[in-house]
Amino acid sequence: MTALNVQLPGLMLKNPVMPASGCFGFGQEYSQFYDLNELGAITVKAVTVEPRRGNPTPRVAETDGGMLNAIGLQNPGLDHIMNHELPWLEAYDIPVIVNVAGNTIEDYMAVTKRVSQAKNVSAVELNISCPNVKIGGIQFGSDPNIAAELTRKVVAVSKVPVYVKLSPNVADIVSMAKAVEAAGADGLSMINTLVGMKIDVKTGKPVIANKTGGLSGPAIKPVAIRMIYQVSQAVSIPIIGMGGIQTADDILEFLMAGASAVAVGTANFIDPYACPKLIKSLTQRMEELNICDVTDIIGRSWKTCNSIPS
Amino acid sequence: MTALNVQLPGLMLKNPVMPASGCFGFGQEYSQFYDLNELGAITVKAVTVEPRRGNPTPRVAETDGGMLNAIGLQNPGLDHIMNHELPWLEAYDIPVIVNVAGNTIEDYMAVTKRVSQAKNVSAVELNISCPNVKIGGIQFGSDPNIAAELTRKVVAVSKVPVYVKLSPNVADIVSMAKAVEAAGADGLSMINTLVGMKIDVKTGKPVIANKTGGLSGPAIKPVAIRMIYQVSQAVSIPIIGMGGIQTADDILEFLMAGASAVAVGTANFIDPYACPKLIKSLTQRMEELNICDVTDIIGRSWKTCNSIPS
Amino acid sequence: MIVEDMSVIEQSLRAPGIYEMTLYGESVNMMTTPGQFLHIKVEEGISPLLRRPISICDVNLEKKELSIIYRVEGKGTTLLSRKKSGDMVNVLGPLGKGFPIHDEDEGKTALLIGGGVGIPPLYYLAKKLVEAGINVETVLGFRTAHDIFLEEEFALLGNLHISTEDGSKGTKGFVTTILEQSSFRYDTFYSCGPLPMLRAVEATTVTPGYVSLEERMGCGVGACLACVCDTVHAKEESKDYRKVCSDGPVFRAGEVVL
Amino acid sequence: MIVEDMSVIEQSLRAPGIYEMTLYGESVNMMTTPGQFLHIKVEEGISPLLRRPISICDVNLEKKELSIIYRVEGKGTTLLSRKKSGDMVNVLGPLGKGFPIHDEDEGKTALLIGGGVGIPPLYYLAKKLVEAGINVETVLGFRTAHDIFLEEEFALLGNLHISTEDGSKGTKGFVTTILEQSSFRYDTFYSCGPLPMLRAVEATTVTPGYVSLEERMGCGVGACLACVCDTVHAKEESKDYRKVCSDGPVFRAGEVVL
Ligand SMILES: Cc1cc2nc3c(=O)[nH]c(=O)nc-3n(C[C@H](O)[C@H](O)[C@H](O)COP(=O)(O)OP(=O)(O)OC[C@H]3O[C@@H](n4cnc5c(N)ncnc54)[C@H](O)[C@@H]3O)c2cc1C
Ligand SMILES: Cc1cc2nc3c(=O)[nH]c(=O)nc-3n(C[C@H](O)[C@H](O)[C@H](O)COP(=O)(O)OP(=O)(O)OC[C@H]3O[C@@H](n4cnc5c(N)ncnc54)[C@H](O)[C@@H]3O)c2cc1C
Ligand SMILES: Cc1cc2nc3c(=O)[nH]c(=O)nc-3n(C[C@H](O)[C@H](O)[C@H](O)COP(=O)(O)O)c2cc1C
Ligand SMILES: Cc1cc2nc3c(=O)[nH]c(=O)nc-3n(C[C@H](O)[C@H](O)[C@H](O)COP(=O)(O)O)c2cc1C
Ligand code: FES
Ligand code: FES
Repeated sequence: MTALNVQLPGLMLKNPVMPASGCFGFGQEYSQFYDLNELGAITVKAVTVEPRRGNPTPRVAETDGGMLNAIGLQNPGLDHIMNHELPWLEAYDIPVIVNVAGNTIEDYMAVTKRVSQAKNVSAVELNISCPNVKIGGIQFGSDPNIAAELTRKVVAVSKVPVYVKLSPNVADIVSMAKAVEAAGADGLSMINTLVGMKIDVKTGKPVIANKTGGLSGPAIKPVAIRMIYQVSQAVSIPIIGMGGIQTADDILEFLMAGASAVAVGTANFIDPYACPKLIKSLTQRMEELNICDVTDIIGRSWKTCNSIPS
Repeated sequence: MTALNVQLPGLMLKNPVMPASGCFGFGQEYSQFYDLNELGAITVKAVTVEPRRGNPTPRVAETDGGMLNAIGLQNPGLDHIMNHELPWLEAYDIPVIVNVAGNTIEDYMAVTKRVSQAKNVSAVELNISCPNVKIGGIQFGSDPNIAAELTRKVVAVSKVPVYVKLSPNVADIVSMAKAVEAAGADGLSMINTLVGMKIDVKTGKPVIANKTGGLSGPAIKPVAIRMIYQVSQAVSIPIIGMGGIQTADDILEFLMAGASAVAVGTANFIDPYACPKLIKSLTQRMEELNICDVTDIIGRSWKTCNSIPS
Repeated sequence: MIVEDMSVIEQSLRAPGIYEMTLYGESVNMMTTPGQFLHIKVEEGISPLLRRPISICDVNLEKKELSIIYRVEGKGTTLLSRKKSGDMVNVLGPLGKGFPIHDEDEGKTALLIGGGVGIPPLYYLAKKLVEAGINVETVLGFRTAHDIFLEEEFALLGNLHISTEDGSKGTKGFVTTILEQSSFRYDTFYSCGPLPMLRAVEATTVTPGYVSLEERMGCGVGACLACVCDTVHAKEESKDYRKVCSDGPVFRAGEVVL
Repeated sequence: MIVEDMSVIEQSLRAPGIYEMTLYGESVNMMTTPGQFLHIKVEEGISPLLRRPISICDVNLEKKELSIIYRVEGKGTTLLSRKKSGDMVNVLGPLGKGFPIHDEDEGKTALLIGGGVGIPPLYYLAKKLVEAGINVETVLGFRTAHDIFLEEEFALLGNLHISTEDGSKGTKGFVTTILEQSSFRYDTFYSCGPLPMLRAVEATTVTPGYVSLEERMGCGVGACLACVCDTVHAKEESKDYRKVCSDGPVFRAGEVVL
């Protein structure tokens, strides 16, 4: 028997695979394709206090091995999400992680305070790394002191464990991670998108209306793996890993790098069945590689004692 | 007539295409395929004072849309390069840019002082961004003050213009660029590789012996374009752009982002004729798009006045 | 909507750069509403990474075949155009809300206005309208006479008016030139084409109608919010938007900002 | 060495997971030295991005054909194995320095020692040695009897000894088991196979010989320094290294650190 279950703060995951924030809406769309109960958990789109219109279109562009997006945290706002999206998810028996965003620390606190009281929210994920909004987001994600302050204040008002989602657009990801760990974060999510741009050579202008966008997809996987490898050795809180996951081998790579669970973003767009297919092929691949339990391989790339489980 | 020539400090380029440092040795290998005089310039492999053995193998790994390398600045050392590699290049009538690396500021100064006196060296490029060596390299590339100090001291001893090669592994590329500009840099090269990692799921270990490596190739192009777009608006020194160039359209994208010339790295490995082919197809593509002069489109993506040349 | 590997039955060039491809598969059963689209993964693997949205042009439910007509634009459509009979393409579909056909309109007249690669979805619509006993009057715009496709097919279904920008066939000008010159009688209009055309059509028409939009897409199913457009009532910081992929691509004229 | 789109003449399965492919092209003219390799771009575009090094197994100069034998390992070789007659693959080659054949050795004996997919380059070598009037004694190692390929071909050129790890054919064990058991008389040895095998071979053999190495490659032409190995005399901070792609893949036994 292959054991896929992983236990993280606030999250009893029957398997380590969940959709990544912003790539799965609030679940409704993909529930047309399969039973969301198959998922390890669900991370919903970023929630802000007020409704957000997001950025003008075009909001996405394709690049080699990746895509840029600048959605701009469009969401119907805290009230609507409390009254409609979260209750809709109550029909499912999976942990819900709410991705929280804002312009100020108070915004993050306000959203966290309320969503963490919703009966089916198991954890919040602080999006301190959105590259696509002018205020908030990225600043919180590149200064360890500000990130720590934000974390501390949010943790104080949260009823559920707090995961902090780190930005890869920094020189020193380890100090960011340590800062938020010291400030009380229960876990980390990494990585968010790399800031990128694409120019249309016919017009000479950026393809995305917001000009820059966040790069996701297979192209960024090596950066994600490297950062998780570094951070997992430096902190003792668990990491939800993401960035370019397309195959079961990718998941194993994230776990071996040091992640305790993974999130799947862009791959959902390519195949709406991406998550359940990955869960299935993960079991199969683990059997092939003689891995009995996902928890056996977390951090295997750097752990000195790597007895192959039998 | 399509004008491809570009004039940069120390560099009279008959076309804006040159091989990137480390991807073209010192020219000998590719001279078996074509006449190096076709190139706009040549950037040679990093030179250090002493010979360097570099890192253990495996030194390269493939990723989706990119590759990782951790060569580790292997090179035969300053003396050998002064006595053999540079004289060999005298047979060619193209500007030579020497990529300079070291562990200390003094190392950079020593190499620059000597190579800048070689009669065929037109410029030096300070590699303050090599992710694959333990000392030097990356630290110089992530602290604006140290980078500025290094630049200032090297400029003082250099007989030729000094280009500083920036690392993309920073939160704020613009302040790095401004710092080295203020310190006297004549130009910038960007970007070097992103730090990445790949794990072999069969062994659970990093594929590259050095564990982490530098990510190059098409995967990183959106990051390069974004950084050049940002930096070119903030500085007034020219930029040699690089990162994932594979096609003439890619070159146009770099120029429109704000680069004044481009360097081609990984693409040489895929096709040894990459540079001459790119130069040829650049002319063709410019004709199709009614661009008469490469200098007309530098920074077109952000320049407000973009009269299409006719 | 499902995901299916559909097999290419045939592919042919309809006009310079314009291809028609016939696909076979079980999901055709679900394709009864005109104006819906497919989200096509042109190649396995990462290049290109994303799916490409292409409208359904015609459906043969009995043969489980559908056809699409598309213009070669970039990487995805170039690779698509190289597919040969027997090859497979991975299709997610049918997606979106198509053109509504009102059965009570029997005997009335619909005006179809299409431009360029906005024309294909109007063909299945025209067939469905005729089936429902609705008269079809069609106005199609092309760049030149060379670019014309689906002419005979539309002509069989009702009056057909063609404009070309250079006047090499039909009326010289745009579809709106025809709309302005002629005084069509119609009860509903249906339009698909480039945005400037749709804007001009909304400005020229008076009766109720429907427009079909294009927008860059990620997921194609309403989850990523890449493809939104504002409703005409949207205010700053409001949530009053529509997703082209799942609320559209067809909207009531006047519902969304063009 | 040149870059050429070579056409696939045929492809066949030689053993489970082991394919033989015959390619046609002008560059075959240059392939007169055994032990050189090709650097193959399996697909256009970015996936996979890099070329794959594969040894030349046999050459027919008259027909301008060469053959390679390779094992399906990952993405590149999987895609290669799907090529059909008439398809093109882009080849950079011939690369590297091959096995030297000493004309003065006429009448002497060469011992060829190969393991797994290290065997293919030895076949063209064997043919060339026989042409030069040198006797060939061959020792080949496989995992099991199922994995054996090129057996008949080698048998035609001289004495052939086979080892399998499970003993399902020939000697049970490794090539070195055969080397230890038998007392071959030979003047030069040539070896290609996995590193542990080459190490064992170097330890077992006494006469001068040549070994062919594998290393991860970037450029394949000596420019990127991905594929270096140390010479046995290399000291810390020294520049005494060899590039497998351009100085090798064949080295004198004892020249480089295995
Ligand atoms: C609902 C819908 C229906 C469509 N129906 C048709 C049709 O029937 N026939 C037809 O020829 N074209 C149609 N299009 C346009 C078609 O999707 C694009 O031409 C195609 O995606 C271009 O892909 P490419 O790889 O060739 O071009 P590239 O420029 O290489 O594509 C790069 C990226 O931009 C996107 N993109 C480029 N142009 C468009 C566009 N006009 N709309 C949306 N995304 C775009 C691509 O999907 C891809 O993600 C439709 C678009 C939409 C949204
Ligand atoms: C000089 C030389 C000659 C070779 N000749 C043969 C031959 O005749 N027959 C044969 O079956 N194999 C041969 N190999 C090994 C062959 O190159 C690899 O099996 C192949 O590159 C694997 O590619 P992949 O995409 O299938 O595997 P992947 O694991 O997906 O490849 C990923 C990357 O690792 C590299 N890589 C993986 N394994 C090796 C390896 N063993 N050596 C070098 N690079 C590797 C690939 O080139 C690629 O860049 C040779 C290698 C070298 C260096
Ligand atoms: C369209 C899109 C929207 C996203 N929205 C959010 C978001 O609202 N909050 C967030 O924390 N991350 C967001 N992300 C980032 C993803 O959650 C994920 O970190 C990133 O895409 C890397 O994973 P991937 O390569 O699997 O897509 C978004 C990504 C995409 C592509
Ligand atoms: C194998 C390899 C070796 C490199 N060595 C150097 C080097 O010595 N000095 C340097 O400044 N950059 C070095 N680089 C970085 C390239 O010059 C270039 O900045 C980077 O690869 C991005 O361009 P590309 O995507 O076109 O390869 C190296 C890159 C590769 C792939
Ligand atoms: S394409 Fe994702 S919401 Fe429409
Ligand atoms: S592969 Fe580049 S030097 Fe050998």
